[in-house]
Order: sequence, then C-alpha cells, then structure tokens
Amino acid sequence: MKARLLFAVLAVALALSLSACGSKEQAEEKPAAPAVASAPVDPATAGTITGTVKLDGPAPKAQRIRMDAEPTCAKTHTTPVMTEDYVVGDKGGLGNVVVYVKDGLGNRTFDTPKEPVVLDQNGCIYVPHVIAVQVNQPVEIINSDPTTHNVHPVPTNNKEWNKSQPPKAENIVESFAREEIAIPVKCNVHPWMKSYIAVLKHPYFKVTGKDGAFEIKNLPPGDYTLVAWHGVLGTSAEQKVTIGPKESKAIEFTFKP
Amino acid sequence: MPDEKENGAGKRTGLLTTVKETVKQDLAGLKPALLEKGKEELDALKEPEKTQLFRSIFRVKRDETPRSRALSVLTNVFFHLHPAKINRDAVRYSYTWGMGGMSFYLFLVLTITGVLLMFYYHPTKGQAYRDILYLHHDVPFGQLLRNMHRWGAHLMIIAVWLHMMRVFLTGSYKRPREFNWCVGVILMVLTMLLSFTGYLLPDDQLGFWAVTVGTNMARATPLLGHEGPFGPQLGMTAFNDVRFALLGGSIVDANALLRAYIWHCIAIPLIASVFMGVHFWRVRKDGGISGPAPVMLESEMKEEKKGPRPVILRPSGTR
Amino acid sequence: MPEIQNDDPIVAKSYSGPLLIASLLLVLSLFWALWQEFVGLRPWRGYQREFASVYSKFLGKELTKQKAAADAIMSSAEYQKLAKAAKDAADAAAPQVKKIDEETAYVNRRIAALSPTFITARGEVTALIYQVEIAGSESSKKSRQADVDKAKKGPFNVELPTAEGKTEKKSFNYDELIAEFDSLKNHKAELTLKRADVRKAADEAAKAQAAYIQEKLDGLSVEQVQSLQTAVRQMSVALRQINVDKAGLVDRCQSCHVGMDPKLVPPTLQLTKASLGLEKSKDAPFTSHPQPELLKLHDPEKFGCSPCHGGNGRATNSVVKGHGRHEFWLWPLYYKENTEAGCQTCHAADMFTYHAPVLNKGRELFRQKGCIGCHRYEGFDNEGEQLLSARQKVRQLEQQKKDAELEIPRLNKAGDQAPDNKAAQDYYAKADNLRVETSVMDAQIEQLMVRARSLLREEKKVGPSLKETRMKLRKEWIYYWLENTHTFRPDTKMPQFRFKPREPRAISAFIWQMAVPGPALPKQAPGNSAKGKELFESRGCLACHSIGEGNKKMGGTFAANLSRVGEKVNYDYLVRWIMNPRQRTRPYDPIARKDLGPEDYKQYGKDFVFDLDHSRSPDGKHELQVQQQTVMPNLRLTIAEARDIASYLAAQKHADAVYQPAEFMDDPKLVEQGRALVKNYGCAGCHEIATLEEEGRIGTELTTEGSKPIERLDFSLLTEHAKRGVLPDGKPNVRDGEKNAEWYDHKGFFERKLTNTAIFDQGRVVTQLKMPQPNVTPEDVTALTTFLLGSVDPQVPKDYLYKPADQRRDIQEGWWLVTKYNCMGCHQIAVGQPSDLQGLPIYQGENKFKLPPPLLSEGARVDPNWLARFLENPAMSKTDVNRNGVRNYLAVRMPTFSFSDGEIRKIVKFFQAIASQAQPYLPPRLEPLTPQERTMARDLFTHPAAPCLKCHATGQPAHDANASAPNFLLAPERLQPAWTARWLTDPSRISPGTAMPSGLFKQEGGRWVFSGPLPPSLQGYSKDHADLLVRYMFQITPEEQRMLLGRTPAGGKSGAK
Amino acid sequence: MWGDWHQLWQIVSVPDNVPIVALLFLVPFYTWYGFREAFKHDRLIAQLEADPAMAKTHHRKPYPFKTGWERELHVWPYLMRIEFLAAVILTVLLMVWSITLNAPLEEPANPNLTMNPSKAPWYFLGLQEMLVYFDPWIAGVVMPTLIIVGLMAIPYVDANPLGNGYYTYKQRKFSIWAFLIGFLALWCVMIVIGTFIRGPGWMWFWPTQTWDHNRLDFAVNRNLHEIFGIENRWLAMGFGASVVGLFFIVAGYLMHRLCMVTEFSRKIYQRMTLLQIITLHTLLILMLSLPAKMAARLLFRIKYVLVTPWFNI
Repeated sequence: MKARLLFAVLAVALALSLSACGSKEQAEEKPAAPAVASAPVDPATAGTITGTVKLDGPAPKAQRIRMDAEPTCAKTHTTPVMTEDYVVGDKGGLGNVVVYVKDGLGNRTFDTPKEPVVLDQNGCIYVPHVIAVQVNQPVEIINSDPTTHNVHPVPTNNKEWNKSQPPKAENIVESFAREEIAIPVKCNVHPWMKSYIAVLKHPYFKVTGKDGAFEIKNLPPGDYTLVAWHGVLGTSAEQKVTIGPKESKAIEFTFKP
Repeated sequence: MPDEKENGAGKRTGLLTTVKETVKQDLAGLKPALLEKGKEELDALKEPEKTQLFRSIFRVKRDETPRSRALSVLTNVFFHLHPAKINRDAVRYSYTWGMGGMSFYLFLVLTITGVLLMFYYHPTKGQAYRDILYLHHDVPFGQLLRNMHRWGAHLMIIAVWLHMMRVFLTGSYKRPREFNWCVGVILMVLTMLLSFTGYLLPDDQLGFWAVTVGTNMARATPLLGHEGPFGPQLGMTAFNDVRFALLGGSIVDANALLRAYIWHCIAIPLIASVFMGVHFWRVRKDGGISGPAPVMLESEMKEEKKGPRPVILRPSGTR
Repeated sequence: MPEIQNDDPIVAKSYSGPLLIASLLLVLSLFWALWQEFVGLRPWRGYQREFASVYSKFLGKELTKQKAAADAIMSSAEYQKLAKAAKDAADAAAPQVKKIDEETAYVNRRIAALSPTFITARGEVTALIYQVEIAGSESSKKSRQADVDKAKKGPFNVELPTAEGKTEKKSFNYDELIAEFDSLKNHKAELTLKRADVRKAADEAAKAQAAYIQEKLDGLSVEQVQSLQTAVRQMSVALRQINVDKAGLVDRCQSCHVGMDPKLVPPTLQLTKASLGLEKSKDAPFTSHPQPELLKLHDPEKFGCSPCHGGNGRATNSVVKGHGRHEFWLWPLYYKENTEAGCQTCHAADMFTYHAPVLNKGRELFRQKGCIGCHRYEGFDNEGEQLLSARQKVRQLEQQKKDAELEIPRLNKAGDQAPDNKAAQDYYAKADNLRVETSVMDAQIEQLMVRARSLLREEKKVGPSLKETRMKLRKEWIYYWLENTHTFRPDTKMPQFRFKPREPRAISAFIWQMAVPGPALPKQAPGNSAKGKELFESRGCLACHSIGEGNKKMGGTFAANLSRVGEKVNYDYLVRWIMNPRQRTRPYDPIARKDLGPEDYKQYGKDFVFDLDHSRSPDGKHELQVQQQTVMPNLRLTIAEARDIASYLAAQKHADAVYQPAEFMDDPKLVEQGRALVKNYGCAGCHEIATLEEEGRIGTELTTEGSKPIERLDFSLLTEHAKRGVLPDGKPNVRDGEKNAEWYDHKGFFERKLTNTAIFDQGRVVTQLKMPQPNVTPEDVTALTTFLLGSVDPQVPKDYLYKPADQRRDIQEGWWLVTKYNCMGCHQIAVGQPSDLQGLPIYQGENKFKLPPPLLSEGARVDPNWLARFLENPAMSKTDVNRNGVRNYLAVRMPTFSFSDGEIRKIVKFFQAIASQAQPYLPPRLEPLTPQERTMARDLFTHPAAPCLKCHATGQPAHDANASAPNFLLAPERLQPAWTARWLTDPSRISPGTAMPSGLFKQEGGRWVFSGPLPPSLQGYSKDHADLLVRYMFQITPEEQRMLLGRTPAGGKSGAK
Repeated sequence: MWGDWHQLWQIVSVPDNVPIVALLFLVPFYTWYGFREAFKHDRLIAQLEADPAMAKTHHRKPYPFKTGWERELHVWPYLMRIEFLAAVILTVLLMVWSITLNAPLEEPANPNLTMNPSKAPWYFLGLQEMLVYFDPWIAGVVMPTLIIVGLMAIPYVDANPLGNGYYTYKQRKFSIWAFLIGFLALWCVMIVIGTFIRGPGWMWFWPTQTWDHNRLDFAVNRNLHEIFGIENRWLAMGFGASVVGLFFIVAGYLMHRLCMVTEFSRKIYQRMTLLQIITLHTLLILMLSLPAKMAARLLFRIKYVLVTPWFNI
C-alpha cells in the first residue's frame, strides 16, 4: 500500500513536470508538420531532373512471338513480331524503363490526374509495353483486335482482377489504389501478351522511350532518391540528387543485361 | 322538502350561530389546557424513568439506592445470573480476566451468526461449497458473517482455555466448586467439538482433510476401532466401527457432512446449553464467584481428622 | 444517594472514558463494516461510474463525427438529387394534402362538438336497454321499453361548427345522432386514406433519401448515437450478471467490463482503450468484446463469460478475486496469450476450431512435433488402439465360431439320440441356428479384417522407420545425429534427447543391428542433378519439405529440411524412396510380430511379393503391414526423374562434414543395453523399430492435463521459485509490470517445461525427466500451452460440449486427415489459409496460375463419386501415371496417397461439408439439347469472342503445351452443373486470381447472355446462354470435341465456313 | 535454508493460524499476569505470617481497603459496567478481525487429492503431533480421554486447602507446576510445533526454514528391544512390559520424592488418601510419559517400547 501511494505521488509529480515541458515542445512543432503535406509546388522554384537510361552491353536478342494459335492477330502483322523486353536505342539508350523518385518528397500529397492512361491491345500485343500511372489514376484498356482478350493484372499489393474483353466491347477503365512497381498484366488466352503498369503516389516518374531519355519536371527543391525499373532487369541502384531552386540536374542509370 | 325550505333556512341561521359559539368557547377553553398538558408531557420526558412505559419495562425504580440497584439485577432476566451484590474485589479484571463471561458472550455471538448462516446453508455435497461462495459474494454482509462465526469460534476456544487456566491458578476448583470444574471441563470439550464439527461444513479441502485426519484417529479406538487394540479381534471393520458411526460411512462424504451439520447446529449446542445452565447455576449455588478470597495462612490449616477419609463420600463441611 | 465513599477507588472509578472510547470504536467498526459492504467490496461501482463518464465523452465525439459524416453525405450530389426528388414529390402533393388536411380539421371539429352529447346519449340508452333486458315481467319490460323509446326520442341539441367557421344549431333524435357520428368518422377515415394515397410518391422518395444515408454512413447513425447517449445517462450503477441456472453459472463480469453490455455498446461499435482515450490506463476494463462474431456464435446469455475465459464469475469484491487468480480457485482467468484455451473446454473433440488460430496451432504442433508419440490424447492418433481392439474382436469371434463349430455336431448327435421327435427337432433347430450364427460371424470377421486392413494403412508414425536403417543410412551418421539432432537439422521435429554419455552408442548400435538385412537394393545409375533440382522445385516437394539453410531456406515445414540429406543417405535407397516412399523392404506381420522375408513366403510356396494388393500374410490368414508408415505420398515419377531428384538431393551436403568411424555399431554386446535405452526413451512412439513395434506410449496422458491438481504437477526443486515468482535462473519473473509474479500454475509449468524440458531436474543429483527437448519457438510454446491449458475435465453441462452430429462432424473428421496428409501444403482449403506453395518465389505474381487449385468449393464443384475415384488414383489412369489426371498442364503433381477407403470417404464428405452440399449427392437431370441448341452451343464454343478451347486442354499434345485449364471431356462426370454455371459467369468470385476471365456473360433480364458479339445462330435465343453451355459441356464427347477443334480457328482449318 | 522469512510469514499469515499466533502472545501474557497477582498475594502472606497481630486485623487481600468501604458492591453498576465494556471491546475486536481477515475457503473437497501437510484444526494439533510418538489409539483416544478424566480429577486429588479463591504460588507450588507443565509445556507447545514446525510430510522444519515438498528425511526408528538385540517375540514383549513397568515404578518413586521435598508438601501429602495418591501419581506419570516418549523418539529414535500382537506402546 505504501509503495503504491509513493508511486502515485511520484507519478503525479512526473506528470506535472512533463506537462510543463511538453507544452513548449508542442507549440514549436505544431505548425511545421501539416505545412509540408499540403503545400503546392511553387513553379517559380521548381527544378528538373533529366537523364538517360543506358544498357551497358549488347541487348539479348529479342525472341520472335509466334501467334499461330491466333490467326486473326497473326494477320495484322506483316513483319515478325518480336518481344519488347529490351528496346534499345542507337546510343545504348534503354526503353521501357520506369524512372521515378523513390524518396525525398516527405509527406506531400498530390492530386490524382483525371485523364486516363491508355493501354491498347493491338495485334495481340499490349501497346505500350510499359505504362506508369499515379495512384487512383484511371487506366483505360482498349481492345482493337477482332478477337477476345482477357485482361489480367497480377499485382502483389493491389486488388487482382481478370476481365474478358470481346472485340468491340466497351473499354475497361480501372484504377489502382496502392503504389506498386510494377504490376504485370497478361492475357490468359494469349500467353505471349505481357505489359507492366507502374503505380506511383506522385507525378515524378517517366517511362523512357527508345532513346532512354527522361525528364522529371516541376520538382520542389530538395534531396531526392531516384530509381529506375526495368521489366526484366528489375530495379537499378539508387541515385541521390539534390535539387536547388530552379535547378536542373542530369543523371544516368545503367543496366547490365 | 321543498315545503321546509323556508323554515329550515331560518332555523339554519340560528343553528349555525349556536354551533359557532359553542366551538369558539370550546377552543378558548382547550387552548390553555393543551398548553398545560403539553408542558406536563415535556416535563415528564425529563425524567423518563418515571414514565409508565419505562416502568413497565424495567419494573423497578431506577435510582442510586441500594435497593434499586439490587432490584435492577434481580428483576432482570438477563442480569439475574448475577447476585445482587458481590465481593468488592471481584470486579477487578486481574482476578477473573473476564474469560468466562467472554466465552459466554462469544457463544451468544456464535449462536446468532450461526443461525443467520443456517439460512443460507444446505448440508449437501456440492451445494455446501456453492453456498459458501454464495455467502461470500451474494449475501449482504455474508462474508462478514462467516468471518465473525469463524473467528468467534477460534476466540471462544482460546477464551475457554484461558478461563480454565484462571480457575486453576486461583484454586477456584476447590471445595465447594469441584463439580462445577468438572462441568467446565465438559464444556471445554464441547466447545472444541463444536468447532471441529463446524470445520467440515464448507466442504473444502481444508475442512475435508482436517476432519479426515481427526476422524482417522477414531479408527484406532481400542476395542471399538478397526485399527485399534483388540478392535479386529472384536470383529471391527471399517464398516462397523466407531469411525463409521461418526461419519455415517467409511469415508468423509455426504453423510459425514450431514452428521457434522446436525451435531454442530443442534445436538452439541443443546447439550452445551444445558451444561452452561448448570455451570452458571452452580456458580451461584456454590457461593458465587470464588474470590478474591482473603488469603489463608498455612498456620490456619486445620488438621485432618484421623480415621477413614473417603475422598468421594466425605461429608461436606468437614475439614 | 447515600453513603457513597468517594475515596473508594473501585466505586469512584469512572468507566465513562473507556466506555466512550469503546463505544466510539464500536460505532467506527460498524461504519467500517458498512463501508466495506457498500464500497470496499464493490469496486465495480467505481468502474461503472468511470465508464459512464468516458463512454459519454466518446459518444459525444462520435456524435460530432457521425454528424459531420452525415452532413458530408447529405451534401453529395446523389443525395441532393434524392432530396430534390423527395422535395419535388412533396411539393407536387402539397396543395392536395393541404386541402385534405383542412377538411380533416373541419371533420375533427365537428366530431369534437358532437362527442359529449353522443357519449351521454349512448350511455343513457344502453343503460336503459339493460334494464329492459333484466326486467322480470312482460309488463315491466314494456314500461321500461317505453322509457327507452322516450330517451331515444331526445331531442338532442348540438351546436356544430360549420366549414365557414360559424356554428349551427342542430337537433337529433338518438338514431340520427348515431348516424351523424358514424358518418363523420367514416369521412375522417376516408380522408386519411386519401391523404396517404396523395403522399405516396413523396413518402417513398423520403424513404429512399433516408435509406441512402443509412447505406453510405459508416457506423452508427446520429439517432442511434443519441439513443446510446440517453442509455448512458440513464444507466444505473448496479450489479450486472448473467445467470444460467442449468449450468450453475453466475457471471458478473459485466459489472466491471461494462462495455460488454449490448444495451450500452451495440455489437457494431468497437470500443478499444484507444478509442476511449485510455491507452495508458492499466485499469480500464471497458473495451467491448474484440471478436463480436464469437459472441454471435456463443450467446452470452447462455454461455456467460467464465466457461470460456475462466475466472470467478461470481466474485465482485476485487479484481484478483473476479479473475480467479487467488489461491484455491481452480479455474483462473486465462492470460491474454492463452485465451483460446477456453475454446478447448467444449471443443476438445475438434480437429480445427474456427476463430482460434493459436489453439489450432497448438493442437497441430502437438501432432506434428510427435508429442502424441509418447503422450496419449483422447481422440488423437488412435489407429493403433482401434487396430488392437479390432484384432481382439476378431480373436473373440473366431473363438466363438470355433466353440460353435464344436457345439453343432454335439447338438446334432443329441438330436439323433433324442427320446422323441419334438426334442430332436429342438436340437436340430439349435444346431441350425448356430450354423447361421457362424455365418453372421464370418461376415463380421470379414468386416473387421477390412477395417484392420484400412487401419494398417492409416496408421502412421511421426518419424521414419528404423528398420531400414542399414539400407538407408550412412553408418557413422546415426550416432552423430543422436548427439547433435538440432545442430544437424535445426528445424527437425525430432526432439533433442538428453542422453548420458555412451548411451547414444548403445542406441545406435541397437538400431543398426536390429535393422532388416535385405533383400539388397538394386544399384541405381546416377541422374541429372540440375534436372533434379528443377523437378524438386516444381513437382511440389516443397509443399512439405524445405531446402536451404538459414535465410536461404524455402519450402514447407511439414516434413524434414533436406539441406544436408546427402550426408546421411544412401543413393540407391533414396531413388527407391522417391519412386515410392511407402515401399517396404520386408512386410511386417503383426501377429507373428516379425518382418517377413522371402524364406517365410517360400514356406508356403509363394513369391516374395507384397503390396497393397497382396497384403495378406503368406498363410493367407491375416493382414500384413505392407507399407512404410509414412504419410509421404507417391508422386508417380519415372525412374529417371527419381534418379535426377535423388542425385540432386544426394549432393545436398556440407562439403566439410566429417564423421568419426563407428565400429561399435556392430558390437553385439551393446544390443541389449540399447534396447533397454530405446524402451526407456520411448523411441518406438515415433519410429518403427524391430522387436518394439507394439510398445506403448511412455508419457503421461494429457487429455485433461489442464485440470490436473497443481499439486500433481511436479515443480520439483523449483516449487518455491515458482511460488515466489523467481525464475529458475534466479531472476525475478516479470509479468504485466509485476515483479516476482508467481508462476506456480499450469501455465507456468507448461511453459517452463516446454521451453526447457529438463528444467524441473534443475538441481537434482539423480535426474528423472526423460522428456526430450522439442524443437519449438516461443510462439510454439504459447500455442502448446494454450492447448494444454484448455485440455480440461469440462465443468460445463454435457450439452455445452461441441459434439456435432451433422456435417460439422464431417468437417472435424476431415480436418484430421487433411492435416495428417498436409493437403494445405499445396491447396487452399479454408478461407484465408495460405498454402505453403503459395509463398514460394516460383509461384509469385504472374506465375500464380501454376499453383494447384484452391479447394474451398471443391465439394460443390465436383461430383463426390468422381472425387473418390480421383483420390484413389489422381492420375485417372492405370497406365499413364506420370501425370496429373485433371490438370496435366501443371508441373506440380497431385500425388497418390494410397488412402484407405475410410479415409477417402471422410475426405470426400469433408469437402462436401465445407461446401455445404447435401449427402449423398444425386446428380441433377439436365434438359437435353435440341438440335438447334446444339448448333448454337457449337457456334458459341468456337466463336472468336469465346476462345474456350484456347486455354482448355483437349488431349492433343501440340495444343496442350499451351493449355492452362482442364479438358472439357472431364466435365460430365467430374463437375456439378450448378457450380459450372456459377463458375462460367463469375470465376473470380470462386477462385480469385484464376486464369479464367470474368465478364464473359452479362445479366440481362434475369438470364445470362454472352457479352461478346453474338454468333448469328444465337440471335433471338431467349434462354440462358450460360446454362446452354453447361448443358452442352455435360454431354460433350471426344468426337464432338475433335469436331469443335476442327472448327476453331486454332486448328488452322475453318470448318464452320 | 535458514532465513526464509517469506516462508515464516506465509505460515503465520494463514488465516487459520492467526489464533495460534494470538495464543503465542495471550498465554504467556496471562501466565505472567496470573503470576504477578500470585506474587502480590505471596508477599502479603509472608507479611502476615511474620506478623500474627497484623493477621488478626488485616483484611487479608493485597488490595487497598479502608473501613467504611463497602465489603460487597452492587453488581449493578459496578460489575455490569465492566462486563459491558468487555463485551463492547470484544465486539470491536471481532468486527475488526472479521473485516480485515477472511475465513479460509480452499478448493472443493477432493478425496483423490491429499493435502500435504494435511492438518487437523489447530486446537487438535497437539493430538496430531502426539501421533508421531504414539500409535493412534494412544494419541487419538487414550490420551484425550486421560486429559479429560485427569482434568476432572483435579479437584478430587488436590488435597491442599490453601489457595482457594486467590492467586498464590507459594502455597501451591506443586499443583501449579504440574498444571503449567501439562497445559503450557505439553498442550500449547505441541500445538505450536504442529502448526509452525511441522511441514510437508509432517517433517520437522525450523522456523524460517523453507517448507520444501521434495525434502526427504531418512531415519530408522527401532523398537527398544531391537536395540538390545532381543528377537524372540515373547521375550521382547516381556522386556517391553518390564521397561514400561520400570518406568512406572521409577517415575512413581520420583513423584513420591517430589511430594516429600518441603515440609508443606509433606503435610499435604500426609492429608491425601491412598486413592488420591494413586490417582495423582498415575495421572502425572502418564502425563510424563509423553515427554519421556518424545525424548526417546527424538533423541534415541525409538519407535516402540512395548510390542505386542495387539497393540504397541
């Protein structure tokens, strides 16, 4: 009993002293935290990161896709269809790579773009091979083929679904609620068909074209970690970049086949 | 009716006045009388012992006169265990230690708490334990009741032992109180038996094993126990010996519980009450409380008469 | 007051002081007793008051929150639309409603004016009529009737209000008055109806508006919160109890745990310490039940609290008492981590208890870790006992039969010599009856033999047979293993024994020398290790076995980790084992109690052939154990594949492993010593060991271990440590911030013992405990402790015990088998239960479709008769066995388990039960297809928009290379039509992540219609398209399918054109 | 394991042992209290014996007395008020005790689970302790009977007419010693031993020694005749009987000597009848047989002195 009483007295004393200290700290901290989250990016100070993604070495030979099983598709192609895993430009630029800011944006939130990103099924391949969207941004899937496809994203963190899309059917509009890089999309009817959808929380990403070039604009000044992701080669090493006001910096990612 | 209306009205006026006057007079007369009576009543309250109610209860005048004092003891059914007057030094605590009185008081407390406990208790296997839980957790003051009964019982045993010790140390068992000492010894044994039989009633491990150990001794009763000397030779088995009779079975079980209950609540209290009556009566009849008596000197010791001196049949008054 | 000597100390002494003090003390003690009674022993009063205050604060916050949420919903466009619709409808009705209301008011005024006169008149007339009715004579009747008539004449004068607001005077006779009143009433009723009619549209719109909020609002509505606030305001501080007389149950837990009261906290509301703002409080018993769904299953009004949670439900005088954590209370509250022990009280017969993951884990560990090898547990692993009793029964019957056969001639003879015909007939009849009885006995014996045969198949051992040691193992390894069990294989289920020096030598020598000598194994050629690796990883071995050490480990935990298997095993034996793990070197004869060799067969002129089809002893009298008692199934590999895998596994070893030579293994002097030790340590509980096949279990039975008196649990020299809360290492035991917390309880015993089985030998010179150290993690210990704590002699009435007789029993029986053979290694069986394969890297992401099928609705999917055949032979073929019978496109292989018939029956019933299917299954009669329908179905099947045959296998190797779905030809006898229709329309609902796409059909006017462009023949077809396809599928023939293939574009030809 | 105060506290704080703790204090207190009075009287007696003149006039009590003071007092109020006060104090005591300490309630009775130690109620622990030294028929039946009979016999064998109604030690040395040995040294001490000393297995644990349930004691208790190597049953019986007889004779003689020590005691002895003498000696010898047997058992590990086919002593 005595011990408990003593403890109570001590606890009260401690609580009093803590509350005395605590009030000061809170006063200082409070305004800081929410400011970051909601502040819009000031275009006057925003910087840019540019660069290229390169493949160091010869690209593995693309495989020919045999569409014998689906003559309607085979017919749409006059040239042999090759896999798109490695899309390499003249100067070693690597296409179909998602370059994105992995870290450095703090608690900022960003508006979700309303305009959909289009993924077309044309000639029994997905066009483009890799797309990147923001969280909850609509993805519109079109079937331009005279055959039935089924669209089957197999995500790890998002909801999985599998819808059939007969020819001339309505476009499928779906979105993904969680960040994931990247969700493979496939068609169970045509096993060769494959695509990736990268889903990010912010707009600072870019899918490279054949030249491997990218540009990430409108970045508020700060320290950033950038990463590049490739469908076969996976994620590159991280690169740290510090962007000052209105600054533009160039970086380069290199993948080894 | 309609015919009498007129007359009645006239009469009514007259009657009304008469009634009014009378009431007025009565009230005028009543007021001083009421005040006077009220005062009387208030005065009487200052001396409550003179009220009829008081006298009807206490029968005698209660004042400081020796007569009243004596009568207040003699006329009170509870007090007249005592004589009207006692040895002036007998009121000293150092002489009696108050242990006899305390034992009796505890007996009363135990009777009252015991009766209350009986309201909630069923001496059957299974139910008995649940009843104790019920007492602990449901009955208002139930836990307190049980505690008082238990601790009162323990205190009573201690009080009885100390009473015996006091009686011995003051030599109060000596003539003419020899027999009352014997009654006292019996009462002490009964007290312990009361407590012992009560031990089993909660039907818990404590009581069960205490009673098992206690009654196991009965197995060894010479002649009557199946493990006692000459018991087996006399055909005693676990099913017909004295322990079987005590427990109503060969183990402590439902029958034992019931027997313990009946011994505890009916038989022993009755017997003890009878012996207590005898004990108290003999205290008075043997000349009241033994002391403190004037000391006797060795030189004043009378010589024993020669001749046959039977212990038991010695005529009283001789020394 | 005469002659009082004031100097007499006795007389003069005043006792007023002591008396006053004593009286004061008495009064004080009385008050103390009162305080104790009403406050001290009623701590729940304080809790209830505190609850009322924190809860009303919570409700206040909730109210603002829900109000805001409701406001947000109300401001949404959709709601506004509804609101507008409601308003418009109300507006439209308003003028008419107003008119009706005005008229109603007018009628009401008239009724009000008429009422007093009406009531008086009716009263007077009815009273007069009563007088007529009771009048004695005709004449008095008449005169009274006259009174009635007079009264009826009236006149009754009434001032009635008019529509214009004035009054009119009216005069009625009685009948007119009644008529007027009735007409007014009728008019009023008409108006009410009319009003409802006019407002109908508006009311419905308003209802829709309210319903919208209810649908969208998460949580309680504002009104509900307000009514709860009222309830809290009106809450009285009183004892709250659940009293179930039948069960002798009085639980007052709610007196402090007020949040459990459904009247105050509805089940939809979850109160946690955090939500009440009491995160830091250690003394706030106000949270609501964390699993409301459990309360739905176990109505607290019937089950109370203490039967599940333990504790002293009756006690309310202190927290310790209420929780039953005081000395002498036998059923203390289970600690949080062991809460699920309470389930076991009634669910002791379960193999799987829903909502009790920890308990299930404990129960499962108890089996898997081989605890049952030494400790009997009611209902667990009792094949051995059943086998014994079956054999006994057979022996009994055979004896009876023999007696009868001896008796028959005796009776016949007695009949022959009988003095008269009647007596002779009696004797003959008796003899005949006996003969018939013997034939009944034959049938009984036959059945028992079948049962015994089944049981022999079902009986499994936790560990491998040690009879094959000589063939299987490297000689030096055995000794090393015994000494270093957990070093060699850190996750093995074999416990580490605490041998005394030199004991392992004797044991290993005994095992080595008792092993069967042969016949020798055929020599195997080496295989391709790389291919073996691929097969090992893809055929499904990893569902049970793991491989790799440390964090490189992958695979299931059900069977051994094979990382160092190459160090111990003989390659030739491994090949045989992989080919067929159940293959024995010699069959075991349970009657002769020996392993039979070729010489025993030769005696009877038989070849040394024994397998499941040749399981009789050479003398043909009884069943032999012809299988290894392992649950490992046959994967139906080719010899080449087996060699590949064996080569791969044989290479799994530490390069630096060195084994000491062990010449003592052949020392015959060690055998007897070894046998005694093996018996002592109970090795035969888990292993098959020659000469010790019939050894019993050596440990304590644990069926009711949780209610064993604590005095019977031998804490040994640590008794005082446990009572005083000191750990065996001398440090204080800390629990919930309490230092030196007592652990002298069942939980303390089980936990300490499982963590370190030698613990209660601590300090003893002569150690007595032989229980080996099981390989368990702290979580395992908690789970096992929970299981053991719950293993009690139940205190609840018999009908509280969960012993279902319906499908739920099938589920429980099935779980035993499903876990016995680790079906969950490959398949998902319960909702939310992942299979072991699912976690493997090779099945991640897009490779998910390579996984074996989930079996959640298997009972509804397939025809149970087919399932039984499939389980018997998963290859669905006697000859072409190196494949899957259904999904031959999957690399992972459904193995052959050689289930007994009883097991197959139970498994099939299990799947039917978990899918709630009626038993027995009667296939529904399908409407035959009309010729037109057949054409339509063919068109649909081969339509480019419905490429069914693209993915579904057809049996043509070229096509099947890319197939990812079963052959349609299997459908008729395999599937159930109803399920198939459901599958076609929305497969992802049945099997999320399936390759079968959803959205092939769309709902249109109560039927399913193909959602792609319709083939011309189907235009105008008014029936269900999905149903059409199902009916077509169920009558598909190989010829039909071949024809379809011809039509489908995949075939290259265009038969349709 | 000495110094285990936790253990001692555990034993002492068992609710049912509280009365014994109370006994530990009450009995010595009242013994001292009685002796204080006795010595007060003894001083007066000595004074009066020295001064016969004073003896004639003195009121013969060690309490103050003046002429004019009432020799007898009214019960009401002089006694009643004390009784009333005592009743109130006792009630308060009982209430406080009952409020603070709950009566024990253990698990429901379970015949299959023996408590270790299983003890009789505390007031019979003396008898249970005796079981160690005697067979049950002596400890459980004969001894209690003898105690009751012996107590009842006291007034009839005490031939000393002095000390009737007042405390004195001087005039009753022998009887007071006899009683105190019986009541204090044997009865109360045995209870205390049974409560505080006897632990699991009825083994001897000193206070503050841990009651270890695992403790094992090894002791071979032999019968007396075995020590002397007598094997023949009848011989042994005879030997045992003679030892018992010898004990009676020796103890009786010693008792006799004790009664002859002072002149006063001889005088009293003289006044006793033969029956009184025999009864007194028998009872005292039997009482002494308990410590004698205790000593034999604890010091010499003797189990039985007399072994017969029917009973053992």
